[in-house]
Amino acid sequence: MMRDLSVDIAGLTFRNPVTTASGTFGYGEEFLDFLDPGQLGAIFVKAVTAKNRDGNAYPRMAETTGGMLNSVGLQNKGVDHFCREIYPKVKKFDTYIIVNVSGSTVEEYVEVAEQINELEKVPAIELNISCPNVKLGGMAFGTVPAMATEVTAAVRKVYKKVLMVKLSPNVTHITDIAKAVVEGGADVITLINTLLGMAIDAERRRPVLSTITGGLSGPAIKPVALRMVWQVHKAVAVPVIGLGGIMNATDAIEFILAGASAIQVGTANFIDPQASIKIVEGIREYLERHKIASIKELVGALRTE
Amino acid sequence: MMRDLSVDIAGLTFRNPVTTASGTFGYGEEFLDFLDPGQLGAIFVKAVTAKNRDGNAYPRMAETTGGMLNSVGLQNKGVDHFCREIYPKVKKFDTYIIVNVSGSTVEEYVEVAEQINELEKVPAIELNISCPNVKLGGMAFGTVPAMATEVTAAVRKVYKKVLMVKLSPNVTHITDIAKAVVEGGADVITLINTLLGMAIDAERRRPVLSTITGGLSGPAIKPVALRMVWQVHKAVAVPVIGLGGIMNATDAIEFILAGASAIQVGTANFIDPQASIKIVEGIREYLERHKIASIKELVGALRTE
Amino acid sequence: MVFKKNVEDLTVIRNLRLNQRHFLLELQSEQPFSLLLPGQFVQALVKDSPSTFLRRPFSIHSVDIPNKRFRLLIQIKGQGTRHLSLLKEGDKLNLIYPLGNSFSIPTTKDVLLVGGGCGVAPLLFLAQFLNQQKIRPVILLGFRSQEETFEIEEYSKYGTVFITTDDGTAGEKGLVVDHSLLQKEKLDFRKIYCCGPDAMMKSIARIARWHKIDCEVSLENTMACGFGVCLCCITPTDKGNERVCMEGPVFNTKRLKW
Amino acid sequence: MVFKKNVEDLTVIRNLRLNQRHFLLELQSEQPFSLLLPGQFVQALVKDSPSTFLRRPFSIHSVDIPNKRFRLLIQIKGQGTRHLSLLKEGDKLNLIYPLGNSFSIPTTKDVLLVGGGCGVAPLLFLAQFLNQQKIRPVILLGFRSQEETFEIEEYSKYGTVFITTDDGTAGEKGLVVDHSLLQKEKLDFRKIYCCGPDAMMKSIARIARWHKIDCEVSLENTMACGFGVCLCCITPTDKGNERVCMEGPVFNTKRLKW
Ligand SMILES: Cc1cc2nc3c(=O)[nH]c(=O)nc-3n(C[C@H](O)[C@H](O)[C@H](O)COP(=O)(O)OP(=O)(O)OC[C@H]3O[C@@H](n4cnc5c(N)ncnc54)[C@H](O)[C@@H]3O)c2cc1C
Ligand SMILES: Cc1cc2nc3c(=O)[nH]c(=O)nc-3n(C[C@H](O)[C@H](O)[C@H](O)COP(=O)(O)OP(=O)(O)OC[C@H]3O[C@@H](n4cnc5c(N)ncnc54)[C@H](O)[C@@H]3O)c2cc1C
Ligand SMILES: Cc1cc2nc3c(=O)[nH]c(=O)nc-3n(C[C@H](O)[C@H](O)[C@H](O)COP(=O)(O)O)c2cc1C
Ligand SMILES: Cc1cc2nc3c(=O)[nH]c(=O)nc-3n(C[C@H](O)[C@H](O)[C@H](O)COP(=O)(O)O)c2cc1C
Ligand code: FES
Ligand code: FES
Repeated sequence: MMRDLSVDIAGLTFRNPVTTASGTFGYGEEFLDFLDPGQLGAIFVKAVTAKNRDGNAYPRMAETTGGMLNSVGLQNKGVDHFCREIYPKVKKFDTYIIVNVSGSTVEEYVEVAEQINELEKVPAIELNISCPNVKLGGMAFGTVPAMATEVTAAVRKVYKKVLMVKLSPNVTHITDIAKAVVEGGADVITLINTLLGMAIDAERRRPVLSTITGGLSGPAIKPVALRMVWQVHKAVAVPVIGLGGIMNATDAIEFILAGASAIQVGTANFIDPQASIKIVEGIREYLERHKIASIKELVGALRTE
Repeated sequence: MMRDLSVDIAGLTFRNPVTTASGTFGYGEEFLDFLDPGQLGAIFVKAVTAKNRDGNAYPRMAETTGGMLNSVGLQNKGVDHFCREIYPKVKKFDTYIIVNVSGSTVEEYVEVAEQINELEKVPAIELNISCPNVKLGGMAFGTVPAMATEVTAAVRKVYKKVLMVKLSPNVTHITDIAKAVVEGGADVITLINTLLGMAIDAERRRPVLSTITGGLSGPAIKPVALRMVWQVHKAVAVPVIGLGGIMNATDAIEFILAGASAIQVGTANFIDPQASIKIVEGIREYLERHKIASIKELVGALRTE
Repeated sequence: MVFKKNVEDLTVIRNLRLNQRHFLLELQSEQPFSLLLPGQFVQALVKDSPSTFLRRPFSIHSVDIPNKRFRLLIQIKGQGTRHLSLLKEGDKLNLIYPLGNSFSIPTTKDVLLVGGGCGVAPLLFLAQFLNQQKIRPVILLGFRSQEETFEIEEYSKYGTVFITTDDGTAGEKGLVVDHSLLQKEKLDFRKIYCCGPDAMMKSIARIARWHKIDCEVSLENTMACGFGVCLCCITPTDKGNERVCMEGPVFNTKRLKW
Repeated sequence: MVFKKNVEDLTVIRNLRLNQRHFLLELQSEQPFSLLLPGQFVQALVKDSPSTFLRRPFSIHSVDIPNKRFRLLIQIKGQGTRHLSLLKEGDKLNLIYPLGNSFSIPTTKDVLLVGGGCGVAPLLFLAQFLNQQKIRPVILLGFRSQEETFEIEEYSKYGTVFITTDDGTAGEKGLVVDHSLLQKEKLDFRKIYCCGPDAMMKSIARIARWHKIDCEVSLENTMACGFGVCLCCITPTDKGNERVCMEGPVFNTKRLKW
């Protein structure tokens, strides 16, 4: 029997629920030696901001138990460069290209979203609201519900296609933020971004990262991510895309059971650049073994009675 | 040269900065085959509540990458039982016995603190404010600054010795909560308690824990814990006791550099019941190797210039 | 009973593969054992297995006190046991032991031991121990198939062995609870000791209750510490939630909420 | 340059311990190599090491193209390299390779190679490669002590070797930058290739600049991916922050902000 792996995400039909997380898949090109993007449900490309950003100073990475910290800091060449240089290449991939949009002010998010809106082959953007708000002194948009609503609504006005908003897990009540972005007009919620962490080199008595703190990713954070996907899935009506430490098909199934309509593979790409396509295969085997016709049956199907 | 490992915690002199985390060391007795409590700076015993609590249903544990989830749920026989049955045994240990005090209402915290205040050999309590407030529908005391201040102040009124407050990491701004408990009269801040997480058994399509979500501990959470200790140490003037994933002396030194005046060994006790005393030894070696006379010199001594 | 728990690096002196899923580890201690009792278990540290964070509990399968040796019988379930199956002669295995209570000494000679799956593990030690008390138990063991049976001769040294297999390739076909031994109107036993999957132990407990036979079971449970401090391994009993690793793993079924 | 990156399980055909801290891994591939160039590196997956989450980068030390083999020269630093040092003949090692750019082909025959510590690793492959271009370089290698020197004869096949040791037990005493070869008023080299600790490479770069000699260095860096997607491994250059794993690891020192 054929197993149906396709999922519907706010009107887009992904051929399977497996996508790749922003910042861990470059612009896709770097993976062409390893896989065919056409085998993935979608790819989420690296954050794009209004202007060129150099990112943070080196060192930007620290390994931790079951994970890593990064402080890349949105290094990218800006939205013009993306549209001119990157888009012509990535638009050829036989999968959805979704652009992760970042900024430091509402205006910047809007500016980038407006330009990406013009790109025919980009059916959706993912607003990354974990970035610091420079105007408000570094507070992140993703941690205050009213601000989350505001930035989402502002982008919603100019962006005509599918609007995804990616949440930060560094909050007391993730469901409040989720409801706030839905109120602002989000079609889809992605979670989680990285947990704020820190690493210290005891011998040198220094922080490992140039920025002292950074974002924690990898299997270490999976339990937190699963919990938030579960909470948000129950709290809002829009589809959820889940991620955080997914390394294999079993992890992916767990997120889907918790309520994710699709998943993203992040840090796992570094350890096995073919992780994402192996996960597609593993999900197919799971459906086979459990005699489930469609992956859609599993979304949020956790048995808690 | 003799290395001085002693630290001052709000007037108490711990013989070394290594203590054991509540809920991971029983009442100390279970460890007598493995170590001499007199070699530790202090021991923090399992949470005590006003009345007997059965805790949550089985299963209460799930292993995760570099950590574990638990949903023990404050199982204990209540404060009367503690004073009558446990205290006479633990008071003989040649170290500080610090009681972790939990509750569901302000009144319960106060009631337990009052009774523990009478125990001569207990020089301090650690208020565990990560518990749900039953009156306010399950919201935790540790997530709302005003509530954190309220419960701390109420206990402060009746508790005459050293008052430590243990913070939950599941908040947007840990420094706000830290300042709130200092305002309420905390002498010392302990952090972090467990991160809220979840585990799913993909084959059975069920949550692993009877309570669906539980508390994540172990090295997986160390980066988050270090970050919070660093933030809180900079934000408040009271001493900080740091914990979260400490497995060895290097981890302990990292917490001390980040600003912890003492540390607690938690989940590591399960994997190596002698972890705490090995950490004491390892800290001594570190001081030796780096020719540092006193561990006090290292508290918050992270070089960030 | 007072005995001291040790944390010790034992030396693997044999790793014998019994079949695809089971292996025997024979371990050498440096120091004489404090009292070891049947039903007690060890907590084994699995090194170099990234997905195995906590220790893994295994019953003591049989002992050789004079030579300071004991054996574990292990079924490969996941990463932890798979890693242990790769241990070689001379390797070290760090254990915390002995842990838990033990099977009680019976006041009768009419004793039945029932085991299924890796639940047979503690029964060999128990049978050895009963022999020392001049008791020769009847031993009923359940396996998947002829292929998966093991150590039948070993058990036969200490009692009369009956077996069942799921597929009937050895002994009676079916589950242990269906064995003809247990189908009689009146059973000849005054005490049953049982270890195996939960469902099996519950069935045996029901049969025992029906026949008014005293019954002890050794419970499995997910454990974080194994020595009583984490309170993760509880089971509801007539005294509330008790710790399987301390008040158990052996419980009289009268005391369980089954 | 176009080549395809592979993810492949290679077979360890030799693990030779050179001294306390260094070992050589000889690896067999199943498939013919796409182009391999000196300066390129691999990302090795360290299995069964709980504290090693990410892959570990190592330079290609020498190649045997016809036999589909190459070697890594590894210094034991932490858990990851310690685990790799335990690999045995027949074991598999999963690599992503080849990664990074390469040393450029020199336009002169007056070439100096300078290496220190495990920074000597890529220089053997480079020397082999230069020989194919009919260039016999001068090779200056720095070690801690006589005891820690290795493969001198190997390097000598491809060039004239000079060494320094920290303690003077072999070659000249001191650091490579202090070697008499580099103290002359006018140096005989038109191109220097250098690999080693940052401080050493910076000193060599300074000397090269002073003498107006073209100089290329192979940078070390903490890497998460190794193939250009994480942006963790950047170094500031005249073109902004560039990726050491893609635009590097080899950079002409003119381009670095040193
Ligand atoms: C007191 C006690 C004594 C035991 N004695 C033995 C023995 O003598 N021989 C033997 O082979 N096994 C014994 N076990 C079971 C053994 O501990 C588990 O099979 C083992 O921990 C599995 O580890 P793993 O890493 O291979 O599997 P994991 O990867 O941890 O798990 C694989 C599968 O087994 C399940 N599982 C894991 N641990 C347990 C557990 N403790 N109870 C029930 N299910 C579990 C998991 O849910 C999962 O589905 C005993 C358990 C206890 C509590
Ligand atoms: C392009 C490239 C090529 C390399 N080629 C070789 C080679 O041919 N042979 C060789 O022995 N080594 C080489 N290295 C260095 C090697 O990758 C590290 O020594 C190794 O990753 C250490 O792993 P570990 O788990 O043993 O140590 P860890 O436990 O990770 O670290 C031990 C110590 O080494 C430091 N360290 C770890 N990784 C690096 C790094 N990438 N750069 C600088 N310091 C680090 C840590 O800060 C720590 O102090 C190369 C590195 C790069 C980036
Ligand atoms: C090196 C690195 C760079 C990242 N860059 C971005 C980014 O540009 N935009 C974004 O929304 N998330 C970014 N993330 C976060 C990931 O997309 C993802 O949310 C996070 O890593 C958790 O998933 P994982 O554990 O599967 O990696 C980055 C993560 C890493 C490790
Ligand atoms: C099984 C278990 C039980 C716990 N019980 C308590 C408790 O009763 N009171 C409390 O304040 N913290 C309790 N904790 C939290 C620990 O004290 C500690 O804050 C947390 O585990 C993080 O530290 P670790 O990673 O070193 O374990 C418990 C943790 C575990 C794993
Ligand atoms: S396993 Fe910790 S109390 Fe039993
Ligand atoms: S290591 Fe990831 S970009 Fe270089």
